[in-house]
Amino acid sequence: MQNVDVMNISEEPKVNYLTNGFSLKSWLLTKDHKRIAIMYLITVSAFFLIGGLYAATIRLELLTPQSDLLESGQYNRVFTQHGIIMVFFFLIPVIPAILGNFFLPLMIGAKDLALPRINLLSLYIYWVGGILTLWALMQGGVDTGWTFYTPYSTTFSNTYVMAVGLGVFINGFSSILTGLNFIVTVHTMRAPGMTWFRLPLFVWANYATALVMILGTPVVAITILLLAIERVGHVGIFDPAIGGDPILYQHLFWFYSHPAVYIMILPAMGVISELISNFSRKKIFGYEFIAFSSLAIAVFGFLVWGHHMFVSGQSLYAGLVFSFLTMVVAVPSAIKMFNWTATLYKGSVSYDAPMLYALGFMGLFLIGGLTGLFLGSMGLNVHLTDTYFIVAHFHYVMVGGTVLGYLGGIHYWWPKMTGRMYSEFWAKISAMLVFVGFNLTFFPQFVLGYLGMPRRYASYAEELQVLNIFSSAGAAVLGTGMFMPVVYLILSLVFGQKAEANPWHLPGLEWRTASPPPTENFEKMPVVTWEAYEFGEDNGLDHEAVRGKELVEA
Amino acid sequence: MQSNSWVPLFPDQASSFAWQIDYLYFYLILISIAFAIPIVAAIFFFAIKYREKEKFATPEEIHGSTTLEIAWSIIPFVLSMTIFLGGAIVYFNQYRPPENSMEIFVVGKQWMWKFQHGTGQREINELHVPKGVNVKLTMTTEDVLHDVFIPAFRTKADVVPGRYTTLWFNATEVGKYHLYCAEYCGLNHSGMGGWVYVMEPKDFENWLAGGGTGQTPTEIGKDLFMNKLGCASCHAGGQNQRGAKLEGIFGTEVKFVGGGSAKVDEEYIRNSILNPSGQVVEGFQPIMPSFKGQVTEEQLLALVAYIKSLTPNSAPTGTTSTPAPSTPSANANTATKSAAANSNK
Amino acid sequence: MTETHTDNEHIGIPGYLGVFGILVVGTIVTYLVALTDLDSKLFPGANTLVALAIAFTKMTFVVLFFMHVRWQTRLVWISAVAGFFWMAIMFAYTMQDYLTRGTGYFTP
Amino acid sequence: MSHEHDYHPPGLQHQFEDMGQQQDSVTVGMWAFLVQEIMFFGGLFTAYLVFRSRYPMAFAAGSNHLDAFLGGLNTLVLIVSSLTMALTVYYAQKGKRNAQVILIILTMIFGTTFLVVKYFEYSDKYHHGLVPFNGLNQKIKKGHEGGEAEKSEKSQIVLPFETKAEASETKTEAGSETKPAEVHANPRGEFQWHDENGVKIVHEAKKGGYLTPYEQSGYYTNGEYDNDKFTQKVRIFFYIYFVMTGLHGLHMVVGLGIMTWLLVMAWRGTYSAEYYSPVEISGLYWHFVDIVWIFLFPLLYLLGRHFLAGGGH
Ligand code: HEA
Ligand code: HEA
Ligand code: HEC
Ligand code: CUA
Ligand SMILES: [Cu+2]
Repeated sequence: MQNVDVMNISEEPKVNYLTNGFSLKSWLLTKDHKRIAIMYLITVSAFFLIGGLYAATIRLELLTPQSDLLESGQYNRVFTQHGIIMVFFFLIPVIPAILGNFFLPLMIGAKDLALPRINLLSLYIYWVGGILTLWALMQGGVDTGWTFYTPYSTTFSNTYVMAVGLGVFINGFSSILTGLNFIVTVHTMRAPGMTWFRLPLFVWANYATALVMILGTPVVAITILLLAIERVGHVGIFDPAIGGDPILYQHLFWFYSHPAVYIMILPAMGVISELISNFSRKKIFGYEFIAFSSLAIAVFGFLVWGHHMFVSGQSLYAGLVFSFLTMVVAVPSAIKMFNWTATLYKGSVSYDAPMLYALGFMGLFLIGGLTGLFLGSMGLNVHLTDTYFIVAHFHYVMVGGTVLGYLGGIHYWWPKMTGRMYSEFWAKISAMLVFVGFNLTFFPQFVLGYLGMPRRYASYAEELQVLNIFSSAGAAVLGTGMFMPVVYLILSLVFGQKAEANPWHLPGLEWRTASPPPTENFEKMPVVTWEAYEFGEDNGLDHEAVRGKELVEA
Repeated sequence: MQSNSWVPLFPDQASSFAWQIDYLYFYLILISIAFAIPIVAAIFFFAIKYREKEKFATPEEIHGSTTLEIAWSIIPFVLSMTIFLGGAIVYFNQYRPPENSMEIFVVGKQWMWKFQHGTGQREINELHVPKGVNVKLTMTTEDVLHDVFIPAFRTKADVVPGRYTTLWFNATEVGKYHLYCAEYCGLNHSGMGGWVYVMEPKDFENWLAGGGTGQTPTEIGKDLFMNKLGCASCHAGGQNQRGAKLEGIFGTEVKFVGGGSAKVDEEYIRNSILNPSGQVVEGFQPIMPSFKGQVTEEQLLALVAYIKSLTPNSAPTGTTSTPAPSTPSANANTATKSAAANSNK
Repeated sequence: MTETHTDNEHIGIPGYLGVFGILVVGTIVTYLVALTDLDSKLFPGANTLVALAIAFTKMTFVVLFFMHVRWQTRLVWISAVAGFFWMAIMFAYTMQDYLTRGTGYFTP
Repeated sequence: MSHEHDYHPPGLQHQFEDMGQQQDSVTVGMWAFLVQEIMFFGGLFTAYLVFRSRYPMAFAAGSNHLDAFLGGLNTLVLIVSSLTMALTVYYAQKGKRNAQVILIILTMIFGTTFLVVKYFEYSDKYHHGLVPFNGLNQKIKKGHEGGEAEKSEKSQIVLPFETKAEASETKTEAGSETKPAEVHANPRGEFQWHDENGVKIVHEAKKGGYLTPYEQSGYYTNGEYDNDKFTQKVRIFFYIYFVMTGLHGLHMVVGLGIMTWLLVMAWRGTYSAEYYSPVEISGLYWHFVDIVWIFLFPLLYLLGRHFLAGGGH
């Protein structure tokens, strides 16, 4: 159906959320979820670049088997800080706090998140935690690994464990508050007619994520608190020399940190559901199954943490239970994969950059997830744990999965967020580079892992050098690919073409307001009469109603 | 043996159960391919066949299919159960050290591995083992977590301060293999490792003879038991025996005053020496003094070895060249008694 | 959801006082029961069990009446239960390790 | 916006359509927050569970050193404050300003009482060297007046309320065993543990066959109760005690802050039958903190009390 012309908003609203006040104060004290999202975008990206620099350092060091670029002490800090920054300050907030914050209210037709002040608070908490951590890193950093295993972290490490721990602790509350806000918003702020089963899947995914955030994050907060007190007071609850138990720490840590990997992947899965459906211009296959599989992942994700502890001295019986449940939790992910694939069937698939990222996600997450099964299988885990196989597994799911999902999402929504189109050409190049570079970096690591190269090694056996060189070379390509968006997206703000309200011609509510949206999102309270991803006439897509103004009054 | 003239793509296979792990690995690769190829193929096929032919077209709607959903939930589930079962079986085989294994004691410390053979040979960061013999490592650490990892044997286990963990293997190929510490332990984690040398049993014997300076642990233990620590004053046997009879005790089940029982394993003997009154054996008074602080870790291991070597009816003599006591050895990890359960609150 | 606060009365002052009474009695009973040795009279752990049972009862009253959950939407009910459910998960799955671990410890 | 010029109820925030939606949002938000709190304390309870199930006797001994009377008193104090809080909400719904103000003040008074009692408990632990962190106990040099101070403090210990009779027995017993010279020097403020009841409890338990061999190995050396080992375990108890009650106390302080704010708002007569959700959700928080204490009390203060009461084996 041709509806190009009618879908343009003829005159732009005079004030959008970006032009509504220019003073520093109007940003720092804003309650507008969109401005908060933009501030998150800037900070989280900065953290990503820092984490990426650490990654580059790791790969440089690993070019040679000896620890020549860095001493092992420095190397230990580098990978620890890489892990901590990437996980706590980049990957966990990235999609919920940027894309979720910006689009969740838009997608459900709300004026804002339910608790805007709490939203701002969560940003500030994130900043405080981040600054504290950065400060600690400048003072000398930490070398415990991002997992802070005891008793090394409590008794033996003489680095800034306390400060970084505190940073992570504080940052945890930012994540909790974001989750809390999402839950409330989804429950109470849906526009008339926006029933649960009309919610876009991105909203479902964020909702499931929010559940995990609320139920899991407090546990890591208390764990880190215990660790800190233990470090100062040396009471011994994690120290076997005086009656404690280091494994208890691991239980508490992974109780959060396994669900946390679903905090990282679920929102990306939400983005992918959006992209796949919208860029094949077809209703998603098995909507309910995707929605419920998100919830299933959120719930079952809490029952498998022991799979990180198969060789740690956990009991055999516990190992069996955790291994079994690990297999169970893989099934909902499988359901999603199949449904996405089926959505392409008989669609009208376009190859815009966001879709390229989405397709890349499917391939890479597939590999990452399947190798997760290798690790969940106890017999294999014994050989593979703490080797580069693990490193490869989690980069496949975290970078190949979440980061690609995020990149897809940010391209997809960029016109809406900024009112500008990015350069499609460069975006495609970057997507390709990332995909190729990524595989070059991390595929050899599976082989390295099975060969027995332990992780967190500053120096390694000489015969493994060739594969490591491949990996480092790939990292260069990957780094270039990931850095390019930073450049061309920023450039697009100045040189980019002005974006229409609905550049992709999609039915979602967020596309039915101006780009960039006005402060209160919609000029009139929208009323939803169509299912999610319903292309076609029923949803009013090819009528005037596409414009925010024409939305029916509540 | 690995050389650095070529790029290895697959690790050496040098233990009796390595093939199991490798087969499991191949099975998983197979499953992965079986899923990945069709999915990727379908993605490519659909993406190309149904590529956009008209800007912003509205293709026909397809809602979904419950049959399909059920199919693609059940099939992966069933397959994943085979993965689970396979993994569990392989894990079981690795978990329980077979009886009459040759025992080697391992102490990890930042950043080195200390090994002691049954014959008293000590090694640091190098481990010599005979081919074709079941070897059991009884391990602990002096400081933080470490992890013994021998890729060629496909086995690995954390060592935890405050307790013994075990690991076993049966080397099948003569050669020199990597030994790593696989649990992050601080500054020199990547330097904490060395080599495992697998030798023909003959050569191993020679090696032991050549380098074997000191006494065997059993001998050291005997010396301690008889003379240095005076255990014999109570445990010597005969009529004046005030202490429990230790001959042949290893591997049996003992009952305690006030109920409860335990299987006698390394752990138990160790506790009995450090902490005798913790578990008083039925029929005795809690008179045995604690030797906590008087014996070192190594002396303890020697005492344990000695007590293990005592067989019923054999006068406490001691040394045999093969230090493999034929008593069933209980795995310290899996001893059945629950430590924490019943209590009085 | 909006109809939840049409009925402002809830249980009224006598109701609140009644709940209060129950709580006070519960506290005193907990206290007294702790002094009798149920462990040897009934079974080990009985004391703790009773104490916890009373605590649960008290909590239920506070949650239902003081916190008005009795009159709240299903969502609130669910979240009240979910917190405890998840805590139970944490307990159960941690203890399943500890209780099956065996005696592989020594105290140095 | 449609209702810009309409009647705009006080306290309605811009993102909401009406008071109902706002009320629902804050209620759901508060409950989600409470779930978060449950998990926060849940981590501590897990640690508690793990260690208590492994060292029940040390926990009982440590617990016997808490003042169950004060603990019980505090429970009652909190329950009363919960009642006043519930009534505050009740009157807020009725829009009765004076009743609200009085009840909020009462709630605050009881909350403060709780903290004051807690302060006395903590300082008691401080004087007895029972704070598990080195340097945080009273520092006494041998033979100094400090010693005197400690002694006089010691004679003032409020013994557990329930067992006045038996306790005094225990006390004389203990007193006769404690030689006058035994003033414990503690120059570095270390954790101290001199409790004969610990011995008693463990011996009782051992006689009763309650100790698993493993657990005994945690306490015994040489057939004798080993104070060092036992102390380590008791120390873990006190660690958990301090972290749990400390965090609970922190929640009380935050609660008092909220109450102060509520008081100001109520004073200004902000709340009415239409708009009282701040009172309600603050109440939820207050009750939650109360509930945590309802569990902490039996779990921390009442372990193995009957050993003290002489009802043991
Ligand atoms: C985004 C993050 C993320 C995600 C989504 C996952 C997903 C999964 N992970 Fe991963 N994992 C990590 C991040 C993540 N992981 C990290 C960071 C670590 C290391 C931490 C550290 O130690 O530093 C780790 C470590 C880790 C371990 C511990 C290894 C060890 O230390 O010994 C294990 C073990 O079971 C595991 C398993 C799994 C499984 C089974 C999944 C599953 O959810 C995957 C499910 C997906 C699929 C299965 C693919 C799609 C399905 C099909 C195509 C159908 C076919 C399927 C079947 C036949 C079932 N992971
Ligand atoms: C979100 C999570 C995340 C992300 C995105 C990444 C991204 C990358 N990671 Fe990381 N990684 C972890 C999470 C992540 N990692 C974790 C949790 C660990 C475990 C830590 C531990 O063991 O404790 C780990 C560990 C880890 C190791 C193992 C270290 C060891 O065990 O010894 C390696 C080694 O290759 C590695 C490499 C990389 C690479 C090459 C990338 C690349 O994808 C990065 C690509 C991005 C960039 C390169 C940045 C882009 C831009 C620039 C660099 C431009 C520079 C700018 C200027 C010069 C102005 N990572
Ligand atoms: C003063 C006498 C005495 C001395 C000296 C002594 N023991 Fe004992 N030992 C006992 C008694 C009595 C028992 C049984 C009661 C008990 O379990 O505590 C016992 C029990 C044991 C047990 C447990 C046996 C069982 O049946 O469970 C071991 C092992 C042991 N002793 C080893 C040693 C060693 C090794 C030494 C020297 C380092 C030693 N003992 C010195 C008196 C002694
Ligand atoms: Cu030892 Cu790593
Ligand atoms: Cu996991």
